[in-house]
Amino acid sequence: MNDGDRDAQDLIKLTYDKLSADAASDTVLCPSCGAVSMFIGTTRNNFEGKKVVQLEYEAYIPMAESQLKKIFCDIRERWSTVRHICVHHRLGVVPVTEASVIVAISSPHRVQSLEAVAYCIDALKASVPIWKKEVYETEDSTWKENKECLWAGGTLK
Amino acid sequence: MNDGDRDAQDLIKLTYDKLSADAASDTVLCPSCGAVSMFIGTTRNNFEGKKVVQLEYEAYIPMAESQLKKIFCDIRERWSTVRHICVHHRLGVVPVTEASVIVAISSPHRVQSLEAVAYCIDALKASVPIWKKEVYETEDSTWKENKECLWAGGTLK
Amino acid sequence: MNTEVLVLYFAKSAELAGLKSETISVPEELTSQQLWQELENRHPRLSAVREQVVLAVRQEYVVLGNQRVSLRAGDEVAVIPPLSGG
Amino acid sequence: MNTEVLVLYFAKSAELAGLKSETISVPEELTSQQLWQELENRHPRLSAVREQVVLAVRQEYVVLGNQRVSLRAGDEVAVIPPLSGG
Repeated sequence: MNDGDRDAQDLIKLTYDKLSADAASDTVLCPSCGAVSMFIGTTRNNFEGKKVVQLEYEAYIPMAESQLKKIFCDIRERWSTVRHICVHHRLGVVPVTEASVIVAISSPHRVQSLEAVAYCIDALKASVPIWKKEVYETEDSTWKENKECLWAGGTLK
Repeated sequence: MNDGDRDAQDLIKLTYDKLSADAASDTVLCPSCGAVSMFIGTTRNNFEGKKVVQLEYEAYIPMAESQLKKIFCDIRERWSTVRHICVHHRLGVVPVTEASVIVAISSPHRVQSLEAVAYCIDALKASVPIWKKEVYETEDSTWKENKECLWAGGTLK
Repeated sequence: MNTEVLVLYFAKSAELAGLKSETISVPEELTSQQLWQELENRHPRLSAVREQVVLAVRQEYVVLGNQRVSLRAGDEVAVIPPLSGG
Repeated sequence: MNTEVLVLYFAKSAELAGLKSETISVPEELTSQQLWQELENRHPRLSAVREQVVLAVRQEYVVLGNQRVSLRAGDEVAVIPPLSGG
């Protein structure tokens, strides 16, 4: 009953361009799937009382792509009905309220794609070599650390 | 730190027009939120071996809106940091692979909006007066029943 | 005493009743089961969904049973087959 | 025997080292801790992140410690401060 379905797609894009929810959801649509779940990470305007004006992202691009592929393999092992998986991550300057990351996953029924999206963004934050610097109104800046990253905060946990 | 933030918005649209993930996500963006979680329900091309050519939705529109507002209240009680909540539901004919419903919710951190989106679509299926008829290639059709609906399947559960 | 209410039929119930809405005269005070019976008497084919239907009275769900329903002129009553939105 | 590898610095480590990449000569066989020490010797300011860094060798993570690392000419080594993507 998968007439017209493509093979399962792993869609990864690291880009300096503005991200689009429609573009991400379109890439994972498939005729045999009833569900697309998505997560969009956006730039917040504050951190611990400091006003954030923008974020700057950089990536170790080839390794980021290979780490994302590993995460996609894990997802397909855990949720075998997941169909297409898309991660778009923006690099360079990201102004406040714009998207830095979009995860979109399709599945025939919604539970699998909802769970897989939550897993995917957790795993991305823990293991994909991408970094962000928060730039404050006061013109200072900080390299952020994801709490999900095992070697953040001083000791391997 | 919510400079520029609007008050919490409840955004409901029942429409015969095509839905857009970008339109839904844009309505819930806010400068103090780092997360937008979304669910997109799309029309599947098959049901129990029958080829589906389209779905047709109808709604008890004013009551659907009031039931959605009740769900939004429940969400705000359970996840107090949830910021904006948007439900767009399409009515009339929805071709295969097009979206019938989009739920988009923003929150400062992702766990709350991810959980709230899953809750919202479950609650919508259980309690919002909207119906869909599946139209098959064989030209017959069936009114569907959500398993989440308490009075589906013959006895109140 | 009777009063006139607007009845809305949706989905399968509209197909069975053969119409989407009608204004009917019903007792002002009755149970939800009796209100359903009024509708089924007018449209016997509705019996097909009797076991899997609820009503909405003034846009609030009411299951079929001994619950008392008070109706006033112009009230909206809806027949709600199993939901399938989303 | 020594070999030439390409070292990439990211995020805070690039700021501390003052460069984003360089080709250096290091022993072909050493521990990940010794490999880090080679980098710290070249850029003493890197000591600031010693407690919260891992390396990637040929795009695979290696924590600092007694793990043996075998390097060949042209291999890519990256300094990976705590991640903050997403």
